[in-house]
Amino acid sequence: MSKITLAKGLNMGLRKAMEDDPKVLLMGEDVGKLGGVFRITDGLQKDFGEDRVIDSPLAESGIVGTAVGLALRGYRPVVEIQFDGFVYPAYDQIVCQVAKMTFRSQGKIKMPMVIRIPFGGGIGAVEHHSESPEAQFAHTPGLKVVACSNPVDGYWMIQQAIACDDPVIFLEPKRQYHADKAELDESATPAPLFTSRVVRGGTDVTVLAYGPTVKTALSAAEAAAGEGKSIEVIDLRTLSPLDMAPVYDSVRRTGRVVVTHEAHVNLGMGAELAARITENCFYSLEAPVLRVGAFDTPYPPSRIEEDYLPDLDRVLDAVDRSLEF
Amino acid sequence: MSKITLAKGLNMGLRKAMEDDPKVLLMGEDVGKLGGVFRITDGLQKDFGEDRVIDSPLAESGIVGTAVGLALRGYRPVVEIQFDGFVYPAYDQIVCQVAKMTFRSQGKIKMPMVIRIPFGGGIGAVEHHSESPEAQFAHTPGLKVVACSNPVDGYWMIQQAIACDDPVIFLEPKRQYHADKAELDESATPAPLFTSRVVRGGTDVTVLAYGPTVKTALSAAEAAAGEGKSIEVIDLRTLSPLDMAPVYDSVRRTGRVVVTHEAHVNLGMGAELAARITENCFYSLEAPVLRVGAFDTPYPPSRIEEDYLPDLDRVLDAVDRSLEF
Amino acid sequence: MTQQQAGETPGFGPDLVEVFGPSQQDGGPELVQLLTPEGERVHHPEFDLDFSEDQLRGFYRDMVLTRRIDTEATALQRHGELGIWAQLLGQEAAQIGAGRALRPQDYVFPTYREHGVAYCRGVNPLDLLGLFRGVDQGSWDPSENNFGLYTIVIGAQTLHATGYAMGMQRDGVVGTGDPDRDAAVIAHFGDGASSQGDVNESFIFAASYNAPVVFFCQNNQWAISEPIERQTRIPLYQRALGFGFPGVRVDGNDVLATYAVTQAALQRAREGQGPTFVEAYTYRMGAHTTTDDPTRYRLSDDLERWKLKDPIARVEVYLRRNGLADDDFFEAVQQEANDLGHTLREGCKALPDPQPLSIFDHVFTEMTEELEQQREGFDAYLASFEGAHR
Amino acid sequence: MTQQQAGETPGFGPDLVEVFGPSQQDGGPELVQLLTPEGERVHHPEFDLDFSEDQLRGFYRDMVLTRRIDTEATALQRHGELGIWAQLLGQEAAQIGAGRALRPQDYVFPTYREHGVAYCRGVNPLDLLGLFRGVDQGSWDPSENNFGLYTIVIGAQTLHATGYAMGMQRDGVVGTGDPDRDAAVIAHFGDGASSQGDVNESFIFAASYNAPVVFFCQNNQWAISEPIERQTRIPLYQRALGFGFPGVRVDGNDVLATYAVTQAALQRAREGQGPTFVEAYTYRMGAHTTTDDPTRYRLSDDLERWKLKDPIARVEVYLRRNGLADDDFFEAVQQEANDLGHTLREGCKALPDPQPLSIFDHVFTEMTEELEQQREGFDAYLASFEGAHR
Ligand SMILES: Cc1ncc(C[n+]2csc(CCOP(=O)(O)OP(=O)(O)O)c2C)c(N)n1
Ligand SMILES: Cc1ncc(C[n+]2csc(CCOP(=O)(O)OP(=O)(O)O)c2C)c(N)n1
Ligand SMILES: [Mg+2]
Ligand SMILES: [Mg+2]
Repeated sequence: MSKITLAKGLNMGLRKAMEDDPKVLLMGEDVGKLGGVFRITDGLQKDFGEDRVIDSPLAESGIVGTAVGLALRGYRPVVEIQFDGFVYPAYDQIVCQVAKMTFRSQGKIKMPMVIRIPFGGGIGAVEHHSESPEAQFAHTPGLKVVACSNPVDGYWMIQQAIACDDPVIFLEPKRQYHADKAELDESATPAPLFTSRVVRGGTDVTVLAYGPTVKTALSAAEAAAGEGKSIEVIDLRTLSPLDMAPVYDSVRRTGRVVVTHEAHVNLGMGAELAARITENCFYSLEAPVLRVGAFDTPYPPSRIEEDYLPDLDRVLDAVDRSLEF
Repeated sequence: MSKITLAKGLNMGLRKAMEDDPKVLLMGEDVGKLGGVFRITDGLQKDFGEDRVIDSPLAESGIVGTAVGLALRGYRPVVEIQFDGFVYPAYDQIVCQVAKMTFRSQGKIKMPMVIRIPFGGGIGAVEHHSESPEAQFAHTPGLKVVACSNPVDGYWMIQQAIACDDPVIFLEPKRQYHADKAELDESATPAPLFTSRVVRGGTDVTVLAYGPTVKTALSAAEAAAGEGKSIEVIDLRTLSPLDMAPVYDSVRRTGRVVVTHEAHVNLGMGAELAARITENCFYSLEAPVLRVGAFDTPYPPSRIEEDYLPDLDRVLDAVDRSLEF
Repeated sequence: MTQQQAGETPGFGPDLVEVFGPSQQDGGPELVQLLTPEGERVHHPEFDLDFSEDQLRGFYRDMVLTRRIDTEATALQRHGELGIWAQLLGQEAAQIGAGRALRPQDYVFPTYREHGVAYCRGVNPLDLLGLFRGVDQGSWDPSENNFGLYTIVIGAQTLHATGYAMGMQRDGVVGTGDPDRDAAVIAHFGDGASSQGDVNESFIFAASYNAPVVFFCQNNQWAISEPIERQTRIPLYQRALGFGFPGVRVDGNDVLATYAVTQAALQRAREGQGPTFVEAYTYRMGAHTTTDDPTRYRLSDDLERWKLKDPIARVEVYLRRNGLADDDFFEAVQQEANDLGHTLREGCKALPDPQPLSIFDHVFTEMTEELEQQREGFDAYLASFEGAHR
Repeated sequence: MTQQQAGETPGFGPDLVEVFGPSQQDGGPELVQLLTPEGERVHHPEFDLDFSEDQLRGFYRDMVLTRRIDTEATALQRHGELGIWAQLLGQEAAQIGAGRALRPQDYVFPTYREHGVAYCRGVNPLDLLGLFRGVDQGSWDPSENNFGLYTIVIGAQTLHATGYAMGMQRDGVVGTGDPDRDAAVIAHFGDGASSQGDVNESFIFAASYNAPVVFFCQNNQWAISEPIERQTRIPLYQRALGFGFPGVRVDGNDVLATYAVTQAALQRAREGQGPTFVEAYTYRMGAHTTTDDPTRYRLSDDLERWKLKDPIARVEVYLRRNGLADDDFFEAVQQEANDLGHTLREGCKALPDPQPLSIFDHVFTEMTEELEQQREGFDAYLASFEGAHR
């Protein structure tokens, strides 16, 4: 067993998927010789060749659109969008083509494509490099949307996403790429892809998180424990479809929920979770579902991004507000 | 006073705005000689010339992107997107440029652009002609999003949107364009643009609607009245920012809310409304906010679109479910 | 004010606008033609071909049947059986010429107007009506005839075509020298579509990877109400020069020339020589769709002029003049067309509406639990009306 | 397998790929040059100009100061004062040549690397650092110097430029014959950007409306790790031919030629003759940004070869050889550069961080009630930590 970063887990997972299935291709800007600006595809072009790890012209719609064609021809393209904020030129192809092909063809066409997006902030970057576009994709029927939060999940989830016959938007918390290491047991059996996971048990308040905020939520739970508050943390992992069973189960026990994500609060995942939880656990709720996310403003200059993004204190503040209801 | 359709109201409103301000320009596909595929710009090129009513090359990103440039030069472009489903090629320009210019420039740049989008279904059209993309825009800070529901609002709201110094996504329920007529009093003083309106008073359940579903909600209220149920209907009119005061006021009286829109339920406006209402009226709610929208599937073939879209019966069903809580 | 000015600018060479305006009535000197509007066989230094009598009669039959599909569907729309129909009237030669140049292993990415190409690929014409009737979104299986689903978002399919062609390269079916193996892709699109970013990006990807794709543009002079001059100020086929691959303008109302040019372009692609742009210079004789009213934006003079270039009439003249077909032949084709019309009419009316619950099918390859629940809820809801008046 | 094959294909003319490969080391025969890398003044039949001594010394000074801004900012990044920096090393001539060709009434749409053009427009170099330090997203007022904000989404600004130029047409400041009135727009972008749909759409709109815009592409041979060959297989300036307006390749390391060509293109635009594409053939001597490591993807040989074409060195040689500047001049410029460096260094460190509550400012022209509430909530939240350890 080895200790790996999220970047390494993804890289190993991609390599494994390419070894297992010759139809798996990687495409994107700088994914080849450079190995991607985050080095997630490091070494793969060298080992699998230019036909399987494809440096593309600088055009996101072109990347996703040609990947659609490759998928129609029987390939399983894994597309890298260099940064979250650059997915939008490909938005039309994603929501009108990738998402709809299977439905349009009444199931005759499969669209096994993975669109990898490094997402979220906290790396001191300039505009467009710190966005959290997940809600827009989760709102789009026909797309599956998942977010990994740790090295081990990175390794397994990317392989599972590639094996999935539906298109998957695969969100990678870029701030975590090289942050923490974890032990990977390559012989383990991973949980199914579209499932959420209780990552810390607790009894007073349920905190829902995914991607970069899982770490924040866990730290918050740790801090709260010191003050005698018991927080249950769920790593959602899948954003569309949502896996609500463990959430409802938790909420029925705690009666209080805080959702935290880096996306804007307005119409973010928290809105949907709040609506579903309230509808399904109406009589269990002691407090309304509270949301902690980015403010409803564009991403600010990076020197104040930590004020903008949800952090441990803001999660704890929401936990306290929830407990006060 | 004359009786006009929504199409006519919009046409008259555009004409008035162009008369009032020579900086107002119209741009889009087929808006000139043809007067738009829905004839909303009928006669305007003839009267205002080709420099002010501009037939564009067939490229939505180009239309919105050049409109940004025109706005930077001091013009007030009003862009027509031919159908909702064709806004996505322009999505990048809208969310990364139009929405962010003012913030990026710390207020030095204004972006007084209106993006008109005929939206919603029910006209028996083929794929991509019946979409409801509002949630994606409302999720984007820096954009304002409004939806008109009737001829009189069409006349006033389009003028107000054009006069607004911020970018406005202006949603027009295409199914209503030529449906009902209403009396227009051009000397009246319209309500401010970013306000919601109670369009029918009631005491038992609040139904929130906008655009095409306002009519549905009113019919539902009428039908429910026959069964002794009193439904209050609010036409939201503005989707971002939301005008929550009349909503909260209503909910505190009724304790029950149903939201209906044609967009997918998952992460639709109903999710945000449910989250806000629950947080702000937690102790007033007798039932969870219920949502009636399109299913979370792509828009189906038009022969079954009426099954797919919310209708009077589904709204009433939700009202009953709400009352049963 | 927004008029372009022609003339020399020092250093930048001649302004090409007036030299090669895009709207010469006859397509200009660069137009490849093998059969004139008058039905006269002419020759071309590069693209000549010998056509067998069978081929020529076949083209005629194909075009007549295609036209019948089109007029029948138009009539069905008028009778309320279709929600809308995208007519191809006038574009039969462009589509049959292109469609017949394909080999089985080639793959087609159509727009929403490629009824003639669909016919050539063996798609059941009845299957084309479902989308326009609103009972499905294209019911044929793309892999059965290597004919993709109709694409409505303008230009999107040109990227799919390029990606598919890249897949062929990876499958080793390009440039092998084996004519039964070597394959290519054809991407159809319109003159209006040439302005979309996606289409231009597809040129870039195809050039960059030298993908075996033929970009087949039917320049029918109009994008709904907008004339070709709004999209380009030089002949459209020259667009390709900016991307480093050849472009050719062919008389799209001449089925022989369209066939010859398309098959040469496809062959070039199959042999591994990369993309080609073919501009089929033609005219949309009808409305954009059955909901359009072209009298609002174009002159009937234009239409009259193009009527003289009818793609079917010229082949008929040629066949008759050269004694390649007799009245029996023409009558037989006519009869076949009538039968086809009848079949379509009856078949269309019999197309069943989809079941409401089918809304939930095929959103994904397997239904998710979420959708299962929505489906169950809707099922129960529908059941609650059973017997009741809804 | 994805290699392009050269040669004749019947009917389609020669395959241009090997004839005009995009990567000739010297830019190929079409390169407009007025000053060789060796500092020799050469002449060009179309684009020659007489430069005054002041102009020549001015170019030198501009380039030296621009380079200093760049090296200083790079150093500031290394010292942790900037989050990132996009270096222009090697592209000084392309930027100064273009920047100096502008008139005050012209308008510039830059990328994120146009520090030299910004300098020419009179933007305070310190203002350029804010974005890279993360304290703002461009703090200059675009309307003050007709210099737009840096645009990071590749190619987006080319459409803004075209729209702005359309606005100039509507304002009647094109083709009036009044040199103080006639105006044009310049849109900067990179070789990589040329593949974006937006850029190609901007060509289409500019051609369609004959808008007064110069598309100024610095082909620095690289888009991060991707060589120009990935984006085009023919010389990039030829892209314009596909859209019906002229394209020129100029030696982007030659400030004289870049100036001459750009000013001719701008003049053409101002006179109402429409768009021009200028490819400034140059080389990114440094990394893509300070976070990039070019040794992973390119050979140092290349770099060495381009060092011999340094844009500043050749002007210095020319000035010295022709006695147009003496040691005093060069020392004075050096001193000025040092002072500028010092000012930048000190100024950068003194740039204040934005206030957290400024997050809510300028989302809209007036703060909405919604944002007002979020702001108040955040204000109260921040206040709750006052005195406390956060
Ligand atoms: C992205 C997009 N924008 C707008 C439309 C609406 N629309 C449908 S067909 C059409 C004109 C297309 O013209 P052209 O490409 O010349 O093809 P033709 O219809 O003439 O065959 C337009 C604007 C669309 N389908 N997709
Ligand atoms: C739409 C978009 N995609 C990706 C990026 C990331 N990115 C930033 S610069 C760059 C390369 C640009 O190359 P080029 O256009 O040649 O300009 P240069 O950096 O060489 O000046 C890329 C891929 C981006 N900024 N925008
Ligand atoms: Mg057309
Ligand atoms: Mg470059």
